[in-house]
Amino acid sequence: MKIELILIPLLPLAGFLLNGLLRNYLSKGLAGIIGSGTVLGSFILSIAAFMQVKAGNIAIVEYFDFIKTGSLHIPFAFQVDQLTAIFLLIITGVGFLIHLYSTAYMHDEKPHHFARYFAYLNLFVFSMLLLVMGANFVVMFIGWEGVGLCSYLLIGFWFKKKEYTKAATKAFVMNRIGDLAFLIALFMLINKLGSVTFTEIFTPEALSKLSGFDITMITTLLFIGATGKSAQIPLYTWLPDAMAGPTPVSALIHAATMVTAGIYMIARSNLMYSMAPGTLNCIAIIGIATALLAASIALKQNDIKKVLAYSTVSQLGYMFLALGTGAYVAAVFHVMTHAFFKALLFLGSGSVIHAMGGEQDMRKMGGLSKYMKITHITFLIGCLAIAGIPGLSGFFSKDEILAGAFGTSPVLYVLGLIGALMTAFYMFRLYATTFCGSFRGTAEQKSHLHESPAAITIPLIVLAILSVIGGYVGIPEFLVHGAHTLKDFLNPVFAQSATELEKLGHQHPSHSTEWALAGLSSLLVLIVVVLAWNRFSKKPDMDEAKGLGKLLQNKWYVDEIYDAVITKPLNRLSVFFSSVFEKNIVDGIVNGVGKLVSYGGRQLRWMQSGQTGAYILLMVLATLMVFVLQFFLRK
Amino acid sequence: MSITQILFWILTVAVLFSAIMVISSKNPVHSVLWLVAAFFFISGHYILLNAQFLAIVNIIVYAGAIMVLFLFVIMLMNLNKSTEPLKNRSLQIIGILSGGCLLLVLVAALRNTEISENTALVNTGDAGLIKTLGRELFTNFVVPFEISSILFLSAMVGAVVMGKKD
Amino acid sequence: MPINYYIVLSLALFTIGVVGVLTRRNAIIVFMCVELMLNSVNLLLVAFSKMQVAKDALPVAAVDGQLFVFFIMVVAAAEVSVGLAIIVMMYRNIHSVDINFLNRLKH
Amino acid sequence: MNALVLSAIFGVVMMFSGIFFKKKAPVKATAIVALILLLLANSMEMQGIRFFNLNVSAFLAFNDYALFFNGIAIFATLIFTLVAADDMTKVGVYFADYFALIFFILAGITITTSFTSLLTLFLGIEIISIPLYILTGSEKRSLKSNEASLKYFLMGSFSTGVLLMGIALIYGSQGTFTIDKMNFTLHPGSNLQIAGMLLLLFSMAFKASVAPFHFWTPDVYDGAPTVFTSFMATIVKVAVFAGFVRLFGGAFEKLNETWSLWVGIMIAATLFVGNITAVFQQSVKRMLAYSSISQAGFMLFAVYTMNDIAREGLLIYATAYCLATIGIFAVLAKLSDHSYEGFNGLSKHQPVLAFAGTICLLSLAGIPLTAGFLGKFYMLKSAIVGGQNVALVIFAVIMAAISSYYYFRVIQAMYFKDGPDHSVKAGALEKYTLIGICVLIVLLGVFPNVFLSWLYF
Amino acid sequence: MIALLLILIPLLGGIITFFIKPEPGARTWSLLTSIATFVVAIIGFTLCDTSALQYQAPWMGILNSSFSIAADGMGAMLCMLTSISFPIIFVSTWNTPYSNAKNFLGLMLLAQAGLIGVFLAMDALLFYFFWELALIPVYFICSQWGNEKRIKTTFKFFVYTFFGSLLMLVGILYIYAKTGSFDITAFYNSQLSPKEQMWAFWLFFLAFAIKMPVFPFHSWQPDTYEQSPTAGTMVLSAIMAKMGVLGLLRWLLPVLPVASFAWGDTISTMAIIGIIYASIIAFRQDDMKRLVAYSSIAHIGLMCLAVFAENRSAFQGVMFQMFAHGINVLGMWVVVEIIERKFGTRKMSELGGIAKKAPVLTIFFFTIAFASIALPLTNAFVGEFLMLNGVLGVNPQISKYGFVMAISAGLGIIFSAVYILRMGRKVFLGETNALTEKGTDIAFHEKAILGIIVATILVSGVYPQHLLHSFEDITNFILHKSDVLPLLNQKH
Repeated sequence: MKIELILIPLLPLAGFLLNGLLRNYLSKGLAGIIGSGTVLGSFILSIAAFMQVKAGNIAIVEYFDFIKTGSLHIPFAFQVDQLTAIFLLIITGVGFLIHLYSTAYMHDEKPHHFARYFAYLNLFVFSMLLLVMGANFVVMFIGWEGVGLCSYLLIGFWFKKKEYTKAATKAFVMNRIGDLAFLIALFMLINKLGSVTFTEIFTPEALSKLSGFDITMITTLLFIGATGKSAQIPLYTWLPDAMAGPTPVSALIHAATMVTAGIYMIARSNLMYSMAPGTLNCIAIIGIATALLAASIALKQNDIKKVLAYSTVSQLGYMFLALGTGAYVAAVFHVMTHAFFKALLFLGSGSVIHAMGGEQDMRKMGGLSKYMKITHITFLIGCLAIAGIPGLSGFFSKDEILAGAFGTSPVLYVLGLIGALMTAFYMFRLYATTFCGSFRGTAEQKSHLHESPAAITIPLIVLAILSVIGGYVGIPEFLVHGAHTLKDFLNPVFAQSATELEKLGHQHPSHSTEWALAGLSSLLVLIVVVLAWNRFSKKPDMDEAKGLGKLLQNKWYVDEIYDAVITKPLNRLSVFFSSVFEKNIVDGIVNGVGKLVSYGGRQLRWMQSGQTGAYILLMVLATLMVFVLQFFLRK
Repeated sequence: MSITQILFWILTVAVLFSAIMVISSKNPVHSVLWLVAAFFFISGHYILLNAQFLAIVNIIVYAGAIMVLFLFVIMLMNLNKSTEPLKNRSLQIIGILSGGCLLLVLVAALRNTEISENTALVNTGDAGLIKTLGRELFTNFVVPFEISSILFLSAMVGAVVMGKKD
Repeated sequence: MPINYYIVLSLALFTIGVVGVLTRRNAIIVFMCVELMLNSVNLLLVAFSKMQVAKDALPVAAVDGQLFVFFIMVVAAAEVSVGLAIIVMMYRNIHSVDINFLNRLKH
Repeated sequence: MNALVLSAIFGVVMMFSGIFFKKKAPVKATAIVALILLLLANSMEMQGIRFFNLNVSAFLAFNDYALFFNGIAIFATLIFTLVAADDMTKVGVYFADYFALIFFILAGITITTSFTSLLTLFLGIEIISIPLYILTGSEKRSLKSNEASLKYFLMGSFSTGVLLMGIALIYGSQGTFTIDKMNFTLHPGSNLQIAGMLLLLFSMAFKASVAPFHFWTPDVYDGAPTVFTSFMATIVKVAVFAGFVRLFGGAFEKLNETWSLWVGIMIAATLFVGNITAVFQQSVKRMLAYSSISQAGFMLFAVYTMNDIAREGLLIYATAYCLATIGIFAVLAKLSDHSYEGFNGLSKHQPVLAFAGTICLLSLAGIPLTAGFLGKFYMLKSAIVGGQNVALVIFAVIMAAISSYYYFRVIQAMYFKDGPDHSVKAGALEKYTLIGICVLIVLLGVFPNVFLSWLYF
Repeated sequence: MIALLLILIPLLGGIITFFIKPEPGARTWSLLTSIATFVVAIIGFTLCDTSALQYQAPWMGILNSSFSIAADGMGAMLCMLTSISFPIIFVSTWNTPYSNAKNFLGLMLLAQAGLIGVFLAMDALLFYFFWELALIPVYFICSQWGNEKRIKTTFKFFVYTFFGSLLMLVGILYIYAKTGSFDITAFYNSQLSPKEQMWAFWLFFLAFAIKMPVFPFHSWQPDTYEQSPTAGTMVLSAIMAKMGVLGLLRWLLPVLPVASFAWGDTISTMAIIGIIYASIIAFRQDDMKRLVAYSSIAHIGLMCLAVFAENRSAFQGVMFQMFAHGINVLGMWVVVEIIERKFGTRKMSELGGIAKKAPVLTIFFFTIAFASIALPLTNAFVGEFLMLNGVLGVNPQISKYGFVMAISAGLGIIFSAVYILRMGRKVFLGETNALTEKGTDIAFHEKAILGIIVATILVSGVYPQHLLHSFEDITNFILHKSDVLPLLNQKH
């Protein structure tokens, strides 16, 4: 067991080292094989591990002492339970597909860049695996920062383009902000509980040691960390820019896996959150707000990847909504389904972009359905899934989230529903403008429009299938009794927090209401889908947006605001410090002392006038003074 | 008021007057002469204190030798006319003032000291007689006496080094 | 005679010498004023020595004082010889004995 | 006693050597031999071998401390002769006479360090001063030299007057000139002795160039021929301090609380004036004059804190200071241009001189593992252990930090800047002596025991 | 005996170097000497027992001082750092031309001797001696082989630090006056009254603060780093800065615990201001050396902050970070040195796109860069983790502001990411320009040393436990000595 588990991350690491060190000697094929092969390997191992967990034996293995000073003991240990197992499958499985996809997608790169790409990708898988397998917060944090590093490297993969590297830096720094909060939370845990090991802290006894304030503080800080990683308000702006990276990267990191790290982390510490109702509400509000904001922006984007990026943000918002309403299972569920269909959509868009020769503006596309059948079909499935059409995976997970929201407060439900409708709308706006109508690109582009090679289409197909059937692991209670296998599977992880949530009075809506809600939402979604389809398949909105539209197109000017409020002032401050304060105050005082001394030297010269008479006079005066002081003033 | 007291007062006034004349007279030659006078009066005080030996030495060495030396030099440089332009007034004033203050302070400080009621024995006592001093000088004080020979040697060498044209 | 008279007298002489040093510019005069100071000291010493006699302390004490005066005169003579030599040399070079011209060296 | 008599005799010998030898080399040789003999004689006396068994205890007492100081003075003079004799020839024609005067000064030093009566103190100081007036003015053509000489003479004789007045007042209150016989008692109306003591303090301060009686120092040191400046600044000054300590540690011990305040103020003033003014100087020679003032400030600590550490420390400080200053002045004398620029690029043209100069300057700045550090260390230690106020000590180290500024300017000029070769060729003997000085400085800094163990023979 | 060797080898080797005329010979000799030191250090700290690591000889007995040196956990680590740094420095500057290199190399070795002495000295006076002995050669190196404004700048640095160390001398003497011995144990047992401690503290602290340097005593540092030859800069920042930290840990906290406690918050405030201030300045620096200099100020500030948190985690973190920061900043300088030699400039605005031309260099740089911004699995992470943890967990009796301090110090972590990545972006990424067009990748020996550095970074980052464990004893000792809580509790 010990060996298999360590192998799961080690294989990608080995892939990273091989590809990284030998990048100048490997052929593309070999690099691709190493890259995907290692991930495939760990996928198989993950299945094995999953089976083990399913059989009910949860593995906690300790490898070596990472840090051990005094009472503080942080081992380098793995913990594989149900939650981890799920994520393992998602990461390695989807990861493998995307590796496979990349072999074709990145084929135009130079060999050593090709190898470098796979090295990064493998490193990412490695860190992501550390993140989910870590048995304590520190190991998790190692992965947490590791994935941040990899996203930095991959966003800036084409490092010759300045703006790409800028985007990469932005992503890293924004993550850093979250990471600091994460760290602080860790320190609080260490200093209050003396441990960061999950099994030691996530027990009612241990947590009861924390005061209400502490627990709220810790959970909030952790959540801030999550907002950084999972692109929530206020730290979401890096994710759309992250689309600078290669499309498969967007699919893997910025849709399927890394961005869900926040959800994983909160789900992992569900008990603690269940004890902090304040934080839960805050999470719910942030989540729904992000969902709506991102969705609204997505409505007016024309870059195909941007749309998907904002949709990702909003979907993540849904997941946080779920967490906030205590529906952890729903959140994990949605992570899974979302991984399927969002990866599918990204890869599909990648295939499109591939065909269009790098063109990403969908206004220049259109009518592609004729040219690329498989891509078209799979993409459509993806859209239907994300829109939440009944029967596809998206429906189940989203419906569960909405139900949970309703259970907390109807307002959340309504807002969530609006978000869902917007999702449906922009997705089909995207679909229609891309695939329907007539081709609007240049003739030269038109000339080599073609269906992508198998290495691209196969993953699409697989993912399409998954996004269709993926939902059936979690058929809601009110449809079929006891068919929510996922819930049952995850039960051990969330059992304790369930009892905590009872205290908070999270009640689950009755089946009848759920019927109603599900019916209502499905109906509205269908209407919206049809609307959007008709609206955009004829003529896409080519005209320049104005008013609210313009506001949306410019993403509510959030980037500009951040720039004006944070970046610019800091830079100005920096200039001020280095050119004014440092020179004139800090260093100025030091030099001032020096100047003073030499000035004093210059001033003392008058005594040394060269006049004998003056010298003697001064001596006499000194004598006089001493005598006066000695005899008349000194007692 | 005994004769010695009268003599004392006369001598004192004379000394002070000639001393002041030394520093105030424009013509260097005059100040030399006034200084000689001052030395004579001081010798008078010595005699009053019954220190004949010192009185004689003072007249011979100081008034005789040294002052004549001064006179020679001044003549040699024919500074006999008052060549000295006035030092600027302010410095002079300051000099005089500070000197006065010094005097004031010292006198005020030393007016009533542990010895203030003591007296100096006048016109008696054999301490100052050549006999006594001579014996002392060549018995107990022979060491400093010899040492002063080194002083003279060096002064001599110095005078040669300085004075000789090369 | 009360010793204070002598103290005051010689202090007065001393101060006159100091004032002379301070106010005159002619090197020779300045030097003469120094001599005046020395003489005031001599006078004081002699007076003190006689005071010792009056206190009929050990008689050698009185002799000490007067011999000291003798040595002062010795030294004074030596100093004069050297000093005048220096002044003459100075005069040879700048044809002046005005100490205000001694200001090449300053600051 | 040995040293005193011999040095007087050798003085006479040197006088005549000028007549016998027309060449300079034999004169120099004679001087060196004489100095070595002198050193031997002195160390013999340290071992208790006295050539002359006279009872001079009324005026002179050659105790170990005094003898040790004589030893230092003579040794320093020997070194001085080795490095600077050739430069003396440049000063004037009376080569032999200069040596004669130097020997007379040595005699004066032996007196000043071992006086027991104010009379001998007075004579000693005069025997030191009068030849110095002459040496200062020995460069007869140079107006600067004349001026310096005359200034020195006028002010010196003035301070002699002050000294004598002080002695007179002391005599008035004590009825004796012998230090052992004096017993001071502080009671109201004891102003006579205090006034005398203060006047003595001032005149000693003058001789030791302690502020505010230091004014003659820069001008005189600057005007005098460089060789003699180095002699004045080192050996003479050290001897004066020996007398200073002897006087105030011995006779005026009882008046301690009266004068310690004034001495403390004087230390502060001296350090301040010396360092601050030195910073501004453009001529290295003049800078060294001011630096010697500031060094005097440090040596004055020995007077301020009259404890054994201080006495011991003064010996070390004196040795270190003499060695370093003689060394740097020897380097300076080799240069035609005495400004900082004169030193530019010396390390290229004259590596030995540059290196020696650097070591000396480091020692003067009090960098550890040089003798200079040890000296400063002892002075500060004595002040702190003696429980005197730490503020003064802190002030002193701040000033020491400032002093590093002007010392290192010279090092910078020598090593980090380029310039034409101003220097004249230095003889082999001089170079070796300079190296020897450096070795001594470092040895003294690294293994002080070797040196200090002599103290407790 | 080993301890003595560690000082003697570079000392004698350095002195010999002055007399080796041919340049290659001098270079080889100095390299061999430093390697020999390194080997001895390795042997000493792995094989030998503690008795071999200490040496005592009568020296200056007359001053009640003795030549006593010993290597505790902290000293050993710093000696390792020093002895590994110098070979790296020599190799990395192998092709850098120096006018009469023998003096340069000799001075470097002397500096090494001094530094090791400082780390090992167990006698206050000896400590002071080595403190200066380390300073002087570096001063000469910097102001003889530096850039055009070197003389003025390094001179300021010298006077500044000299001033500090003289104050320290006064402090040492003051305590000596109480104890009558310079031995460190005597110092530890010197029971100064709180009142005395309050001001004696500053005599020591100023010396250390100037050396480290801590805001606002840092103004000499960027200029000096900029003007010095890179070899000098390496010594200054990689090793010399640690002298100050070591001073705090070994000579200040245990000796003056009460004052250290009382002034704790003041110092912490200064440190935090320093961290943020330096980081913000680093944002807009164009000269790589200046940027690294300011980043170094920020890092040191964090160490200083942690020292005054006075708990185990913080101490362990500080000691670990001393090593980590030494290695990382050394790597940074090596890269800067290579770039400057290749392209003749350190201005980021003039560089760019080096990644295309020198991928290997780029990889090394980014590894080091991420290490210096404390990415997990690099050495700095462990250090900063422990330090910040300690700061946040500071005993409320020692300081009430642990939480605030941790957060504001943590900003440094974010900022460091900003400016270090900015540097990486401007220098290595982007399109090549006319200047960098003709760039080539690094030579083998450069690969080798950078490889060593990176290896050290990763190994100590993945498995820090070994190093941390070696600090246990000294940490406990310092904790025990600097513990003032009993005093406080009995007072209330």
